[in-house]
Formats: sequence, C-alpha cells, structure tokens
Amino acid sequence: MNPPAEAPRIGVFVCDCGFNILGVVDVPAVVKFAAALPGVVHAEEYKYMCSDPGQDLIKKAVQEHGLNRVVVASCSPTLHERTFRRVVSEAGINPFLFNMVNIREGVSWVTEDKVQATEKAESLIDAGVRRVTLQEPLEARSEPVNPNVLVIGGGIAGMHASLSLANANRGAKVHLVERQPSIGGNMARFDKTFPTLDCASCILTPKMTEVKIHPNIRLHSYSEVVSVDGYVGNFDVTIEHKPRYINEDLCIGCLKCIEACVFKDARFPNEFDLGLAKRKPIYIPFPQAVPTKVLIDPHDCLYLRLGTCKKTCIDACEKDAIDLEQKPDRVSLKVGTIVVATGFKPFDARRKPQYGYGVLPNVYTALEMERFLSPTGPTEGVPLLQDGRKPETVGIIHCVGSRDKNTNEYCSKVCCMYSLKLAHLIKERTGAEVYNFYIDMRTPGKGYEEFYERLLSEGLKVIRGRVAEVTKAALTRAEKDHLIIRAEDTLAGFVRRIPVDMVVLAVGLEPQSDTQELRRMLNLSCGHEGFLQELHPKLAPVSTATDGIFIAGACQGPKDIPETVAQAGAAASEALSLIHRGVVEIQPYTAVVNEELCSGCKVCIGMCPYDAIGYDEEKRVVHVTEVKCKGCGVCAAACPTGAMDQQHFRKELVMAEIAGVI
Amino acid sequence: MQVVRTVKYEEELDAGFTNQVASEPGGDAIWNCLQCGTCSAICPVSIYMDKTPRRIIGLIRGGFRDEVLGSLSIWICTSCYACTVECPQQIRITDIMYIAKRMAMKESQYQRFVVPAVEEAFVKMVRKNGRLTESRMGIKVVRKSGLRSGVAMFPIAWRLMRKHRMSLLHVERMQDPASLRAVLDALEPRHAPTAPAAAPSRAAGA
Amino acid sequence: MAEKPKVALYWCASCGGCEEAVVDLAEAILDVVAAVDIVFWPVALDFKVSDVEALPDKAIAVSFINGAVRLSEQKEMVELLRRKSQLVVAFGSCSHLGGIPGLANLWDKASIFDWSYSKAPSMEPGATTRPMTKIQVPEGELELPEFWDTVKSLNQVIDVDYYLPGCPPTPKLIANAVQAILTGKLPPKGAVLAGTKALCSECDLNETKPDKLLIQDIKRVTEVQLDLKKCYLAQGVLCMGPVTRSGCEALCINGGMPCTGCFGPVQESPDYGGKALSFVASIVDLEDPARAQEVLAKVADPTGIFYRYSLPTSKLGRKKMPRRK
Amino acid sequence: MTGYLYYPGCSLKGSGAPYEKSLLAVFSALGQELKEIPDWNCCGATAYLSVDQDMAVAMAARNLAIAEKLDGQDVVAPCSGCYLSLAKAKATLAEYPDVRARVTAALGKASLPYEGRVAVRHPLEVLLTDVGPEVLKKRVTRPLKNLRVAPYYGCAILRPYPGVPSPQAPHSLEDLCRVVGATPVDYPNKARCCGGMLTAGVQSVGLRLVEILLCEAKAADVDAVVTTCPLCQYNLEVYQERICKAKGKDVRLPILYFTQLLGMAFGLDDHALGMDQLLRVPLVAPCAGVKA
Amino acid sequence: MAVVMEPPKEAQEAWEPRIVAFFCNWCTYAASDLAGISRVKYAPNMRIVRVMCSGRIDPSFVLEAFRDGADGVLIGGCNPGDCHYKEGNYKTMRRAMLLSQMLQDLGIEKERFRLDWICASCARELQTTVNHMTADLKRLGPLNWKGV
Repeated sequence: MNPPAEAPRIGVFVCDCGFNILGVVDVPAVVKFAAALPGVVHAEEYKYMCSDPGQDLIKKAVQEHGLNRVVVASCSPTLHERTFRRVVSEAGINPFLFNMVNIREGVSWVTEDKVQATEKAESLIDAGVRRVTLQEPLEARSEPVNPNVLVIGGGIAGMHASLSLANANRGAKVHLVERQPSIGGNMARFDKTFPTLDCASCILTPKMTEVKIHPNIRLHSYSEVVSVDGYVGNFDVTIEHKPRYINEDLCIGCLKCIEACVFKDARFPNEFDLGLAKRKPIYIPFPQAVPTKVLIDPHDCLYLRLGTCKKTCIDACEKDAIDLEQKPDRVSLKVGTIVVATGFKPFDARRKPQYGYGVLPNVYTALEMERFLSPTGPTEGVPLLQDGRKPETVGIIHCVGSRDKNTNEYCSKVCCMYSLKLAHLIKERTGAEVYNFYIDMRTPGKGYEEFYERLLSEGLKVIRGRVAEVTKAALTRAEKDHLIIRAEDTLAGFVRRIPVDMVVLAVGLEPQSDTQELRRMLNLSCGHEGFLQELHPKLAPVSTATDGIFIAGACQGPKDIPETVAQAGAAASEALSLIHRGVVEIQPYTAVVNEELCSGCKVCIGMCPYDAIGYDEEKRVVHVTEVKCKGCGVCAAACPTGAMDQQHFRKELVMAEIAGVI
Repeated sequence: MQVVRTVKYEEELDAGFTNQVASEPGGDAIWNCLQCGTCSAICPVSIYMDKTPRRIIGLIRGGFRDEVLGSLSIWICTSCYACTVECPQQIRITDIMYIAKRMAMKESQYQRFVVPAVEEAFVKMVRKNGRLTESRMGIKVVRKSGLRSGVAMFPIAWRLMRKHRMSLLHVERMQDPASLRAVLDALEPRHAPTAPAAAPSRAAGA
Repeated sequence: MAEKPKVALYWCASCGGCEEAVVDLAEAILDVVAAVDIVFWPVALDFKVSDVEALPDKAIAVSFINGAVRLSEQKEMVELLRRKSQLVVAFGSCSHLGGIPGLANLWDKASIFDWSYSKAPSMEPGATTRPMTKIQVPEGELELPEFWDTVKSLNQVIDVDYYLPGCPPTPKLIANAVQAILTGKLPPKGAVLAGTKALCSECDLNETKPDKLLIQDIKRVTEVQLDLKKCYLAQGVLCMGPVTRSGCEALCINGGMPCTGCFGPVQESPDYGGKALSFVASIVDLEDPARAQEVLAKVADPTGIFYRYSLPTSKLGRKKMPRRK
Repeated sequence: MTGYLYYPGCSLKGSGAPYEKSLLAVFSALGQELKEIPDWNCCGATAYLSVDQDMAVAMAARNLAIAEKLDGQDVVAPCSGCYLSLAKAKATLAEYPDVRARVTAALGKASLPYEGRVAVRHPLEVLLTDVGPEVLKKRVTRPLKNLRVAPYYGCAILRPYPGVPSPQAPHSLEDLCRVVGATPVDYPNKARCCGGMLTAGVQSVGLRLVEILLCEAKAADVDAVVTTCPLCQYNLEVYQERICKAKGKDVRLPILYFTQLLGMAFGLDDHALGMDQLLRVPLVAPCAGVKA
Repeated sequence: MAVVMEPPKEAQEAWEPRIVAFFCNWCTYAASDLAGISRVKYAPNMRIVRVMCSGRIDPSFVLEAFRDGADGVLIGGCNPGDCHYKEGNYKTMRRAMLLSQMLQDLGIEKERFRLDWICASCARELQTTVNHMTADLKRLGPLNWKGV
C-alpha cells in the first residue's frame, strides 16, 4: 500500500441530529476530543449535518482549512454515506477519503449511561480518524443497467408495477412471472373491495387484459423463477415454464376440450375456488383468467396418471393445441432490476382448533366466503349452508391467527375492514343477522370509518370480545343444531353464547410458505414474522438491502389494495430511476493483488464464488477481474502472505480501526 | 336499591398493587393485557363470578386492591388453566388468580367464604400427616360449609364406604411426616409482599 | 585487505544444528576460514569470554548468533557481542523467530521446573530439588544463570542487523551471506537474507496444483502414500509452503516431506500463526459444521503446528498463565 | 422390563382405589414395572398454591428429589391433578431462580438434592408411546365390540403442561378405545373442567358443570364415560343421584378409568380391576351379570 | 514474570470490559442499526468495526485486538446460507473453529472469543449476545495482555 501523498489535514464534523445524539452524547466534549487527535486540523459540531446548511458547512471548512480528508460522526453509513461522499467530492476531495462514524444507531440510541456513551463516541471517532488517515483515493466503477425488468408475482402489485414499467420503457421488456395458471392473485378471488364496494373483477380484469396485450410485457404464466445470479444492472435469471400440456400459441380458449373430456362430471377440487367448487382434469381456473388458455392437471388426467385414455380432448380441439408429452422448459434472460410482488398466504384456520374449522359444518374462512359471494363462485354469489338453506344468523370472528402470541403476534391490518365488507354482502345477499366479534375495530384508511358507520346504521351487531371457542354442544333448546360462539361482551360486561348458522373466520395474512427459498435466491433478508425486509421502514420502504431488487405489496407485510398499488408504483419508479440513469455506481471495494509478494500459491482462487481470480501462467501470480469481483474480501483474509488485499478495507485500515476502538 | 358511589379517587387505589402481582412468579406479563375477553369467554365458571377474569386483570392493573382481594371470582376459579392457554398475550391468568388468593389469605381480607376455609383445613391436615385422608377432609368441609350440606353428603359417603373407597378409621399418613415438615419449616413463611401503607380500605366493592 | 575481518560465532538456547550448518559448508569452509579471522567460537575453538572483552568495541566485523535467548547469561553474552561487533546476524530460526525452544512459552518457569524436577517419570516421586541461582558449597559460592519464564528471539534482546532464516539455514544461504558481508554488498538493515516471496513461488510442484486449491480432508504424512510429483497440500497433507518465506529451494519437499515453515513469515505479514491458520481453515472446503469440525480436529495441535518456530515473535508471544491461587 | 417410578397421590389411596388397582394390573400384565416412590408426600394440589408458593413447589419437588435420588427413571403420576402439581413445580423451579434457590436449600436440609433431571409423565401417554398401540392390541383378548364410550380428558392432563399430544384437540383416549375395539363418540366438552374442588366448595356451580358433562354424554347415548383423573371420576360418578333428583333428568352413567377399560379388554379379572368398587358398572362388564 | 498481577481493587470496580466486534455489513451491522432504530439498549462495552463480509476477518485481526488490549472479541455474521456473497460465512465458521482452539491454548478463556450468526432483523439477539458477553467478561476480569 503506497503511503498517503500529502500530510493528512482532517476535518471532523460531529452531528447533534437534533436531540437524537445530543440528548445522550456530550457533543461539545467529543468535538474537543476530536480536535486534539493527530492529523485533525478542524473539528466542529452542527445540529443536522445531513441538512443543506450542514453540507455547506463541510464545503466551507474544506476551503477554509485546506482539508484533504473528512470524518462525519452522525448516523449509520447505510443512510447517508452516499450523501456525504457526494458533498466531499463536490468540495474537491476524492469521495473515498471520507469516513463515517455511527454514533446514533451505534451509540446514543442504544446506550443509557451518558458518560459511557460519550466515551464510546470518542473511541469510535478516534478509530474513524486513524482509518481515514490511511485511506487511499479510489474511483467508483460504473456499470450499464440492462433496461429489462423481472417482476415476480402476477397479483395486483405485480400487474400494476409491470404496467407502470412497460408504459414508461421504450423498447425494454418487462418479464412478468406468475406461478398460477392465471394472473390476478388473491384479489381475483374477491367479489367486492372495501371501502367503496366496487367489484374486484371490474377494476382488475381491465388491468389483466392490458397486461396481456401490452407489447412491452412478456407474461410467463404457470412459471417459476428458478435461479437469479449477477448484481444490480446485470441479473441473469432462469425461468421454468411448467407444462400446461397445451401449446399456448395455438390454444384460443374455446374450451371445447373441457366438454369433450372423458370425465363427464367435474369432480376435482378447483384450487382457485379453494376446493369449494369442482373442475375437470382439463380446466381453466376462472372465466376471466389471463391468459385464457386451458391446462391439464397431471395428477387428475387419466392419460398422464395411468397412460390409458381415449383422449377425446385431442379430437375436440380444432387447433390441435393439446400436447400430452409436453415437458417443462427453461429460459434464461438478462434483466437490470427485479420487482418482487409475491403477495401473501392466508392463515391456516386449522391451526386454531377452538374454532372448529374443518371439523364443524358451516365454518368457513373469509377467502372461502369471498368465493361464495362471487358470481363466478360455487354458489353464484349467495352464501348457503351445507344443507342448501340460506343462513339466518352469521358470526364473523376477527383476529383469527393475528394479535396472538401463540400464532402471529402482528395485526394483519385488513381483516377488520374486509370483515365489515363481508358482513355487508352477507346481509345484502341473505338478509341474515350478522354478528362481528372484534377486539379493536381498526378503520385507519380514507373512507374506512365512514364505511364502518354505514355498516352500523345497517344494523350490524358488533360485540367487542375475542371469541374463545365455537362449539356445537348446545345447553338450551334455542342453541340446538346451531354453532354456538362463546365470547365475553366486554363492553356490556357479560359472557355471551350466541347461536349462529354459519361462522366466518377473518384469517390474518402470512408470508408465502416458500419465502425462505425466494429470499435465499435473491439474497434478501426477512423480518421476524417472515415477511421480506425493506431497506428502511420509513426512508426506503420498497428498496431492499440488495441494490436493484425492490419489493411491493403484501410480501413486505400485511396491507390493503390501495397501499399495495401505491407500493407497486413506488417500486416501478425506483426501478425506472435506475434504468433511466442507465448506469449504476459499483463500490470500488474490489480485491487487489501485490505482485511482488504473490507466490502463486492459488489459495485465493478457491475462495471466490464469482470466479473473479485467475492464475497467470507466465508471471506465476494471480490477477483479479475487477468487473466480476463483488468486494467481499474473503480472499484477502485467506491470502497466506497478505499479497491479496481489499480496497478501502486494507489490512492497515482495519488494524488502525482496532487500535482506535481499544 | 341503594345508591352507592362507584367512582374511585386515585388516592383510594393502591398504585403499587400491579407491580406486587407482577413481581410474583407467573404474574410478569400482566402489563400486556389487551382486555380482549378471551379468558372470560373460555372460563367454564366465569358466568358465576362477580367479576369476570378479564375484569379482575383490569382491576389489578388499575390498582383496585380491595375489589380484587375481596372478590368471589378468585375463589370460584377451579385452576383449569384454559385461560392461561388461550390468552393471546400469554398472560398466566391462573397464576395471577393464585397470587390474589395468596394475598387475600395472608391479609385474611377474604369474606367469610367456604373455599378459603377448606383450603386452610387441607393445608393443616397435610402438614400433620404428610398426606390427605378424603373422609376426614369431607368432615372438615361439612363443618365449614354448614350442616345442611352434610345431610346431602352422607348418602354418598355411605355408599363409598360400602365400596371400600372411603373409611372413617384409616388415616392416610406418611411413614415419616417429620421429614416433610423439615422441608416446609426450612422455608420461612414467605407471605406475599404485604401492601405498603395500605390505603384506607373501604367496604369491598358491590 | 591488511587485516582479515574478525568473525565471532555464538550459540544461546540452541540445539547446535546451526553450528553444524557452518561445518556443512564442507570445502567452502576453507575459503571462509582463509578469508576471515574467527576470534570467538565456543563450540569449536577454545576462546574465553575475556578474550572478547579484551577486544575494542566494534572490533568484530560480524557476529553470527544462533539459538533463542532463555537465560540471563545468554543476554549478557549477546549484549557483549553487540558492543563488540559492527554487524550482528541472527543465524537460524531460534534467534530469528524464537524457534522450537520458543514453544516453551506455552508454559512458565514454575510449571517447567515442576515437571522436570518433580513430575517427570524419571524423577522419584516427591522430589523437590530446584536449581538455584546462588548456592554456598564448601568450595565457595556457585552460580547459575537465571531461567526466564519467557523465551525471546535475538531482536527482542539486542539490535539485529540481518537475519539468516532456517532450521538450520542452508549452506548455500550461509555462503551467500558471508560473501555479501565480505564484499559489503548488503541489502538495507533488518533484511532477511533469503527470498521475499512464499515458498510456492520456487517449488516445482506448484504447477501441479489445480486452479481451485480446495481440500475435503486433512491427512498426516504417515496416513497417506504421497505422490511426490504432485503438490502435497492438494493431496490433503498440511504443507506450510504458501505462508513460509522462500530461499531454501524446497529442500524438505524435494526430500518427500511437507514444509513445516522454518523460514518464517514474509515481510508483509509478521504473525505467521494467524496467517497459517487462516489459509488452512479457508481451503478446507466443507460447509456442514459437524463435518468441518471433524476434519479440522485433525489439525491436532493448531498452536504447535502454526507457531512451530515463531511463537516468541508472534503477536501474542506467549501463553497467559492462569492466576495460581 | 423397563420400569417407572409410580407416584400414586392421596386420591388413589382413597376414592380412587379402583384406578390404582386397574393401573397396577394393566402395567404388570404388560410387563412394565411400577416402583412406588418410597414415603411420597401429598403433591399440594390446588390448595397449597393458595397458601404459599414456595411450600407448594417444595411439596411436589420433594417427591421429584426422592425420584432423582433413586435412579431418575420417569415418574408416572396417574392422577391428572398430581401430574399437574409435579409438572408445575418442575417448571417453576426451572424458570424462577429465586424460588429455585429457596426450595433447593430447603430440600438440601432434608438431604434431598434436586436438579430437575426427572421427567413427569401420565400413564395414558406412557401406554400409547412407550408401549405403543400394536403391543396393546396384541394383548387384547376380549375386544369390547359394541361398547360406546365418551372420552373425557378434563383439564389437568392437557393444560398448561400437555401430558398427551395435541392438547387443544386431544385424541389419545380415542386411540385407546380403537385399540380395545370400543367406539369413541364425538364428545365436544371432553376438555372442559369437571368442577374440581368446586363440587365440595361451591356446590351449585360444581354440580352444574358435572350436569353439563353428564347430559352431553347421555345425549350421545354412550355406555360409559372414560376418565383419566380420580377427581373427575369422583365428581362425575358420586353426584349423579343428586343431579337426577334435583334436575329431574336421568344422568345415570358408569364412569370408568381408561385403565379399567384396557384391563377389561385384556380379559383381566373384574375384582383385580376394581370394577366392583364402582357405583355403577357398564352392562358389558362380566360382574354386571350379563355376558358380553 | 508469568504470574499475572491482580489489578488493584478499586481499578477492578471502575474497570469496564472492552469488546471489539467485527460485524458484517449486510446482516449483523444491519441488526445493530435496527437495534438503534428500535431503541434496544445494550452494554456500551462493544465497539463495532464494520467489514463487508464476516469472511473478510483475518484471524490476525483477532490476535491484534487481543494484543492491543481487548478483553473480548465478537464476530457477527449472517446465518449460513444467507451470506450476501453466497459462502463467505462458511470460511469464517471454519477459521473460528481453529482460532478458538488456538486462543484457548494461549490462555485466553473460551468466553472471550465468540462467533455469533445474527441476522438483519435480530436486534434482540444482538442485545442478549452483547449483554451476556459483557457479563461473562466482568466475571472473568480484564485480559490485560500487555501485562503478560
């Protein structure tokens, strides 16, 4: 490592961050301490270093004191390292002759004792100054950003993001991958949406067709992303198209094959209807499915299962689109950015045996009730009991699986509102008496409280009491042959037993079951409840720790449709800003080898998962392909002679920091 | 109908009462209660209680010491732990009922009620013999809850005796009850933390 | 040259191997003897300390001192030689790095004496005699040098001009060194008179290495039939080549034995053990913790293997003994 | 011959005598040794916890300490109430260091060191896991074919320390019924409290709980209710006459222990199973005079 | 003199153990930021040195930290399988296995060197790890390598 060219003239700027730091750390004392450090020629305190005046302060100080290195002691580098590097370079200093010391998240917010906090801040600044003294000027490398975008998940979030991206992008392709045979996600299952009660398919189907016909969107339906490699601007993605046993280009959706199928009656549970309605082995998930193409379920089709069938479907198909030997095929493509919109899974009500789901008759989850209420559902929009009668009394139980430390501790945010909507629709369609059992009626959105107001005026019976159990053990004559809901009406102060005909469980929202695999494939992290983790809850809600990958919708946490669409738009705009800038800055933290010291022992080559290190036969030394190197530094730590080192994290820098913190 | 003042001024309440309960084993999560009512709903005997379990927890958090220790609820609780298992905030409500019972026992605040008396008799007998004899216990219960109930108990006792499932003569005793007493006496009676300068306690709530 | 340059050789905590090495120069020793005037060489010639003390300061052109410094007497001798010599060369691993005796830093005087004078099987049980620094005997007062808790390398006691690494240094290296000293063509002070890169750079077997040097298992030399034409490390045998300074022309490896690291670290990474441990643990390519633990356990004594020659000059230098109550 | 340490509890020496008899008979028929804990003491049940926490824990812990001193085999507590007291003591000692300090010190004085090594188990779980349904089925000589049974767990075996699997939807008694050929009926209140000590303390409430359970069993038209706890058996059995008189409903039903049910299927002799000590015997039992 | 002098009594009380923590940027450093955002307080004895991957930590850094006066060294990395660079943390795991053995050979107690997998959302786990380690070190007393 070559010694620093000119003598270090370091400026240290300690931020109060309002009271966030000042409240715990004695900033003036820290400034005095910093001023006395070797190499420091200027030290000062300011209320908000990240603000414009704060940034100007640095520029002015660089001029006035001829600073050639800068240390800012404030918040976490993940927040403002880029901001201050830009300020420092605008002041004429190489942006990598700058070091940020975290005395907010690292000190003031996590320490009670003021004296110890100040002492900790001082020792971190001491380390920061020693480090910046030895830092070398570097240039950030820029990489072109491939304009194509991959969107994972074809629900409302994925569709909206794809459309926003496709409309803005001249010529660039949006690859929308949807695991189910049709896009539409969970929203396609709904009848109406709160609070405006406009019909889900009326606002969803136009978007679905728009996605189908949009020239810039390539829809990969009934497909899954299998692998993602590379980095921001240059992702290599492999997608597997699961076999529909139908040639998608030929099938026009005339559905004649379904009538011709050897199975005369539909006997297999239809996943889209959550098994409530039946379908044939060859089917279309729901009428407005996009793409409007059939598919064959290999577990149900006689030929695919047992290999013997008259294959009447093939004869019926004028387009000869049926191909029973179809195999899964994989396609690889390059994209610059990725939007993850994989949505949620409803809480499995079987995990709450006290409510008798799957045991007692006429106990349904909210999603099943949505299908009952939907005109394309099993009962064409009118919820019926198992014996075909209309229910006279219905109980809707809130917080099933949510706000319960035994299952999910978080509140799923949308169940109160959709329960009110279900109550309205059930009353409208069956005239039944509806009871809603809630802990807190949460109506936070625009027009939400007014919707609750409307339900109350419609005579909805609301009981503030979390239901303990649903049982069919009747104690009075009136309770016979009813489901008895047992709850304490906490406002009235009495424990009540309310006999009803039907129970609807307002199940909460959970992460998809394969979130862990998705997370590993994309190098993302998850929160404790299992939802994908955003970079920062307030400042970067749709970005992730991995540059170039954005998340939108329920995969990031329970939310309603307005918020989901808003996030989808945000994710699209974040991707667009990268695409339009056309290049992306890669941190110059790559490995660098000192050829006078490299003995060609090849230990480092095996360390690199990106094959960024090669062996030069003549010179008998190794060399680093900077473009491939991601800057992890594993090879530098393994190098037996210290010949290999990592820029900006050189041995000397780390050793200096160690000396500083002790 | 007698008009009774139901509002409580803060100084009438015992601010330290909640932490007293929270400091006992099992009482630690009491601050997390959502007042959702699951405990009252699942409790098999909440409909017989003067204050439902939810209300008891609410009262403890409010510092209503006399209302809680003077309530019937804590004595009717059969400790079947249904509330503890169902509580979404994982508060051990059954343990809190026990804590309240112990406080009530220590400060003999409880109203003249059969259950505490029976339990005190149980403890005395077990301390003496190291084990319980059902027949002797039955007699004590009858003595405590009045002769009338004794009349109803007599046929049952008689039929059990004929079936050799109960006897007035045999006393179930350990070989060496003293070894049990050695253990118990080594534990100096840890009476539940008595209330600091207990607020002047009015007549127990309605 | 009017007067032949005076040369001194001395040995401290040494096995005598370095002295042997000088003799190994074979005929070449004759030229050396002819060119220089050896004024002090206790193992071979009968000079007395007083002879050295009699010399004026800086009279000796070069002193070759081998062996680690472990007794007070050795400290006095090397300080004397320093005063008397223009150049001092640390000769061999012991004086250069602390060497094999340096491993005694895993114990201290008390525990070493406790073992050697009481617990060792050769001692009768209950023996309690201990060496004393002064003892009165009828004949008068006898003295012994003080035995230190910690073994030191030469440069931890006196200022050293050059280092001749190796256990022992190879005859070729010694000859070059003497030649360089005589002709005055010497590298800057403090240099190690050997290669600057690691041993792999001059080892013929390096070509046979696969590009990705990754091993699934560790085997001891006795457990495997080594293919002498292929890099031993790639066959799972621990060879310290990658982390050891070159200059010995892969003497051991040509003799069918893996390098044990006697030439010590290269200039850039002074702590040999830390770097050796890092590269060995890194190339054992196992991700399952249980399997990795099982294979790494075959590095029976990591401190002994990785700090075989350089414990005294390592970052930590010695073991911190537990406080005896 | 795997063995267990046996903690009978006071009830099994009194009104629960048939439970002890049938338990010992069944276990010895299966070659499982049950060594009674020497000089065990009362587990403190629910009463002691209302008086003094440390003493309640120490009462139960003393028995566990004796078990540890022997050879630390699993302790089998047939009475669900005792099972709960022992398990609760073990859990409290594990979770609360200050209680552990005081109680272990006290036990130490009686030279009974306690480390919490011993496991507390219920015989129903031991039979279904350690012995296993196949072994039990092989031993069944007299399947109780047309016997309709209401499986009743009560609360202490399930909550808060589950003695049998899936405490919120238990199925161990149903499994046992299928092993012996009986048909278990769907009994929604199978995990609802039987009133415990309330039937003695506050009779109006206690009897109501018993009445609910008996009416439901009657409605399910069963031949017997099978229980796992002497207190539940006592409550469900002895108050039937009073409820019939007071409520004018016929709630008369035989209340068995699951060990008696198993014993009958093994063809063991009725006296050995204490069948004759029940106030009401199912028709299928030989001693009821009617051949199966 | 190998027998370590006992630091004077009152220095014992005022003494606070110093932990040097090497945290990987993507997981454990993110957890320390999250701890800050959620105001999860923990012992101030730990000083964080940020590296891009736990695989960057050379055992020589750990030896350097102990020699310079650290009482404990904590390495924080992503859970195996979660490494932002695919496999960096596996090397850390293996190096830590050998290093902890070597440190114990050199008389450094086991509790003074820890490797913990702390994910980006595990602020609570970070808190317990730091507090437990500080308590262990207070029990063990100062390492004070300069005095060896």
